[in-house]
Amino acid sequence: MNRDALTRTQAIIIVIVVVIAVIATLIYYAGLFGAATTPKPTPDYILIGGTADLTGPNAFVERIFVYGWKWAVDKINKQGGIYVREYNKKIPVKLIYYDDASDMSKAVSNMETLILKDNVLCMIGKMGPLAASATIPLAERYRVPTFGLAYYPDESVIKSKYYWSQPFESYEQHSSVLFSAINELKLETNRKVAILIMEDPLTTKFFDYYKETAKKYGFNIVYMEPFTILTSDYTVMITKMKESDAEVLIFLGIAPDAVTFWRQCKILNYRPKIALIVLGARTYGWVESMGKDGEYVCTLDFWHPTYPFRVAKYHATCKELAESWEKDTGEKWDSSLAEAADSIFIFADAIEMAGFLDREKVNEAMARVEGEYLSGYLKFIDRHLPVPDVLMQWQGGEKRIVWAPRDVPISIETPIAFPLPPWS
Amino acid sequence: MAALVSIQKVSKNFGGVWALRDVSFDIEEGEIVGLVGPNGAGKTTLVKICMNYLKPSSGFIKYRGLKITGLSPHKTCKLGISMTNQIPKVFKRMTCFENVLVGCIYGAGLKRNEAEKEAERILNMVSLSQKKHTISGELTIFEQKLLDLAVALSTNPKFLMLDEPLAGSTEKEIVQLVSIIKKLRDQEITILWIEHVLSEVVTYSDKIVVLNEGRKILEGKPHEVVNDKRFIEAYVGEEIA
Amino acid sequence: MELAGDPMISPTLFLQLLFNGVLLGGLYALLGSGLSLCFGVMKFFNVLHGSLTLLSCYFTYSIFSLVGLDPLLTSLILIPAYFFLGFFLRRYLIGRLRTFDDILIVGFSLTIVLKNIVLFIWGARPRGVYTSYSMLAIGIIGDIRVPLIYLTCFTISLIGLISLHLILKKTFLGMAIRAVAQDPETASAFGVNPSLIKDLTFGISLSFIALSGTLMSTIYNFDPSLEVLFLIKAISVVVLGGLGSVLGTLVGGVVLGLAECFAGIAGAQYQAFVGAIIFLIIVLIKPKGLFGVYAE
Amino acid sequence: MKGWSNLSSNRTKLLSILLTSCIIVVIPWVLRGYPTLFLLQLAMNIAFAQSWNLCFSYAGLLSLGHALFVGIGGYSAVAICNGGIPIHISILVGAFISTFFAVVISPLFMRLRGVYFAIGTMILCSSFQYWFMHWTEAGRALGLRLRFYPEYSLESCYYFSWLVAFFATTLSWITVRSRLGLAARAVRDDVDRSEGIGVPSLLVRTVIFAISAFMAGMVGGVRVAYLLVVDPSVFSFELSLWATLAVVLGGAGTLIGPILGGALITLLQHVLMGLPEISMLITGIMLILIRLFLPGGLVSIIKKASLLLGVCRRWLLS
Repeated sequence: MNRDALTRTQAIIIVIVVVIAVIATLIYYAGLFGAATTPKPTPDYILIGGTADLTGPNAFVERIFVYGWKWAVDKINKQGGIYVREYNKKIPVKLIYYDDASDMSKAVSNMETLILKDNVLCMIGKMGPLAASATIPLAERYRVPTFGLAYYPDESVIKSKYYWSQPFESYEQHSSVLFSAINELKLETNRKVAILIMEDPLTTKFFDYYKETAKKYGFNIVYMEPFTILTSDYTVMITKMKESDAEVLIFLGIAPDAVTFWRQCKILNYRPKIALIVLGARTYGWVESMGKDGEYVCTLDFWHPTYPFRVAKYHATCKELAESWEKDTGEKWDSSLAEAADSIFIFADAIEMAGFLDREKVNEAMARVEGEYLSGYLKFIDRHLPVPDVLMQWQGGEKRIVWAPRDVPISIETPIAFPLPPWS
Repeated sequence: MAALVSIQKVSKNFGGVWALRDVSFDIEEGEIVGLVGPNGAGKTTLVKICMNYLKPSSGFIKYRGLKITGLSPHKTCKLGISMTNQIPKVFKRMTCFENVLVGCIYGAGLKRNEAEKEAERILNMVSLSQKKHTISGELTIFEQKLLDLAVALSTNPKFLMLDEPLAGSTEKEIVQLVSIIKKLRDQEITILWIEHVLSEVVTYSDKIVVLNEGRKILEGKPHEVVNDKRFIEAYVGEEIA
Repeated sequence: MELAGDPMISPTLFLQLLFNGVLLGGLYALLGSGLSLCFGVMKFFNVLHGSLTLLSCYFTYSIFSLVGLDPLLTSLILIPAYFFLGFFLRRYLIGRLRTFDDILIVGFSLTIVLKNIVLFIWGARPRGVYTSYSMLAIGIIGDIRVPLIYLTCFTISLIGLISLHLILKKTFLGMAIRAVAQDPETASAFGVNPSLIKDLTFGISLSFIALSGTLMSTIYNFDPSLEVLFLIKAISVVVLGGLGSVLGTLVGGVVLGLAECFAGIAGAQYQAFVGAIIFLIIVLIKPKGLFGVYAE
Repeated sequence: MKGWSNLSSNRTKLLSILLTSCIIVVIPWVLRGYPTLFLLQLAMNIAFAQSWNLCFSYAGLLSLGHALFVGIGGYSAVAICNGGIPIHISILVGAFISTFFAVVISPLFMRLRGVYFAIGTMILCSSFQYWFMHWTEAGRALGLRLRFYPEYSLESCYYFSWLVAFFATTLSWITVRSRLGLAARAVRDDVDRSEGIGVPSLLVRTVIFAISAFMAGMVGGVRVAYLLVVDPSVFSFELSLWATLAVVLGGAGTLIGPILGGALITLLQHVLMGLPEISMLITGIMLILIRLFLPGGLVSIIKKASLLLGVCRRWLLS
């Protein structure tokens, strides 16, 4: 033994000290968390937990989401909060949200922390593209009503008990808008369609849906390819589209890709009669990146500040939401705002209908929620809230509605510009 | 009896420049052979070829009658061949003891406890036992040199190549190193002693080989070599240049 | 997909791809040259490469949208600015890091910080620089059309690379850099201060980053998550072309550009993948052959 | 390790390990909920950091694509478990598959030295990410989901991950103290010299790499058991990066370093959760500051503390 070795007494002293320290810590934490798990007599807040990508690849969209949540929470709190029958009074809402950087393991960690540490009543989040796989089991396990994002219909959402999909498009309606618009507006094309779809968990199903809807509406898909996000050269694809003489173009991809693609279309002088760029041209970044060349490109969206819908109870209107966003950030409106605000309003209604701050009861009440929200008249179908897409077109640097399905009660003021004029 | 090491027509070409050209000589068991020559004569290249760090462009090396060229260095080492380096190469983030221990375990193939005893013995021999637990990167250059020698010895070599052990040492240090080399001779380790400085090599070696510009120009008893005209030319020529 | 049309490619498409590949390659070469210089001379693997390129894109964007200055002119401001940034960064931060651990941890931490600073200042929205000539194309030989912006970027890249080559070969500074790359100790014996040379080299390396960032911003949309992509592309170029020479970098860039363009024939989803595959093949076949230093 | 040797004798070392194990076993029963979650993540980080540490600190292999083995372990575990094999065995088999993979790529990758090895592994890992994104059998971008796993609970995952963390630490400890560890350190310091004294350097590095891959594979399996799903983002560069940061901040080249570093990283993530917009910014700045003002890693604090303890002890004895 070397001379530095501890004697038995010292070892015992150290062990005793450590044990005492550990026990003290245990008692402290047990007290802390024990207290947190027992329901308080009158809670100060109704806690809603959220997880969003604030620093990762989807940060752009999800930061808008967070703004929408906050805006809706503000609106509710301005009216004193949500009326809860259990306590016979209005209780304000508090939103706690964490950053997940679109990383699945972080999103799960965030949600579990929200449940276990913050003891939230319900959860909300876009959950990245992996809503279906990682977060549903979590919601089920802890029996927490959770509002995620999924195209209708998503099998795993339908099968779940606590997971609900936020207002979002349905695959079928989404993939049929352009075709039915062309048919209804009687636009002359050769009915040859070229489709490019990015590889992404949410969008892969579109291959099948586009095939189906094209057939149904009498279109002929002459070219269809998947591509990877951040592709730098589209020459082969564009040339093949040109060679197959497709007059209808559908491009489903995020902004950087859409911009690169559309620029190369011009360079290679490919001009379809009508072009639908689904995600990439949805935001106002499109005109900034494309200038005049982005004009007359169509895109899909399910909300517009001119929508006549409102949430009367909390005095929330579409116009107000868009204006508030534009004032606070200096950026143009985005439909994600409505999506996010609606989710909070729907939660609020479910909580009010439940009358108790109890996860089970709120979850039961969710199914009964129906009514007018910012993105329209919403009602759960198979745990989804499908909202209809309308066709919009970039005209004069603004996004204008040019066609809407019959069941969407909005007036269309702008006629569609067709066909696309030749490249300037 | 055949020579312990036999170097046969070894040539080495580095991108068009001949570092070695048809060098052949033998080393008998128990001998100390001095390998001398001016800078850039190809001495270190020859050692590296013996150790199989480098592949010769042509020719080969026999050890105890076996051709060893083409083996990997660690297999060469297992045969009983070892070397020291001109700039000491030790494992800088390990203690001196560990440095030597690696060689004892892997080079000499000893069991752990035997290896530890052997490592102690070797460190004692190079008088580094005081620094046993020092991280070797913190040693002085001379101590690193000693440690490098100890590491080379730890593999229990039969044939040891010393690459300029005395270069850059003070006189006192030279005395210490030479005494170690004498001890090695007493242990019947065959030594190939490469040196730029002559006096010690000439004193202690049994044979001297002179390289110049990649060619062997002389081989023979130390005193014959030193007085040879070609040898003087090679060295004097260098001094003039 | 079964609908992808016939797998044969027409001569027009082939030539078009060839043009695009080579032009894109020039830009990639410029992106890689900064890393190559840094790596070759300082033996320093600059993990900040991607973030700094991205930052340069954002600076170009801001100057363009606030002042309306042409992005190509912006580079004239950014190049000296980045040079000094690099000089001082190396002198006061990176040059002080001794161990490999330090460089690694500080480098990667800085990438995290830079990315979040970008997020903080510019937000997460994808940005793009749209100029009046962004989408012009010149038609040559039949249906083949060459984008003007690609051509401009390629020309500027080429000028940049040639001037780098000249700096390295003809000037005293270049000789000093090459000497330091080979053997810092010997260089210092000849009166060259290796530390200063390294500071300067890092500055030059960063000014090439500035230039490539500016050019990138005119072609692509960018958002804060693009830094890793830039870094990986630069690494691919460097490894493909080797550290040996400016010419090597150019070759590496062109190989990568061509590979990306032609991979589209096999299917669009392979494009991002192909650089990595080529990289791995080269690394596995010739691990040493492609890695030289600024020697000769 | 060194920091511990003068802190405690073998007996106290054993005692403290026993005590820690007891506390770890008891915690989910005493503190339900959040602390369990926190410690679960901590254990996973420790295990992965240990795996990386073994590679980097003891064999000089700077792998920036270590998530590769986590991914392979995870995907294999899911695939095997979905075939009807119990999860425990699946994780083990998955780990063996990633070991096997490490052995296969070793002869090619061990030729790369220093930074080249780092770049090579980094690019290999990202090509795997692309590959799995497009591999239909592996569920493309959606990844694979664990279909059959009835005994799932937070507690079981907690014990799983601590088991792996303990296993990784013990395995590292055994490896480092063995003759293999000695040889690996020699190879790390000087490949040529170690060859010259009889160390088969390629073999040594391959074995260390394989052991490290085994640990990482286990981490992958446990990760799947916890998340119930594995997708191509498991190969992301960030995952490898966190291991690097954890080890270097904790103190590379020690066994306690990765434990401290893993704890620090987990703590940072959880403490800064409340500032979602700037949490990563603060994390980055914190990492730089820690590095600049505590160059030896967190271990150096322990060393200082142990010195202090030594002084106290001497004072008590006199």
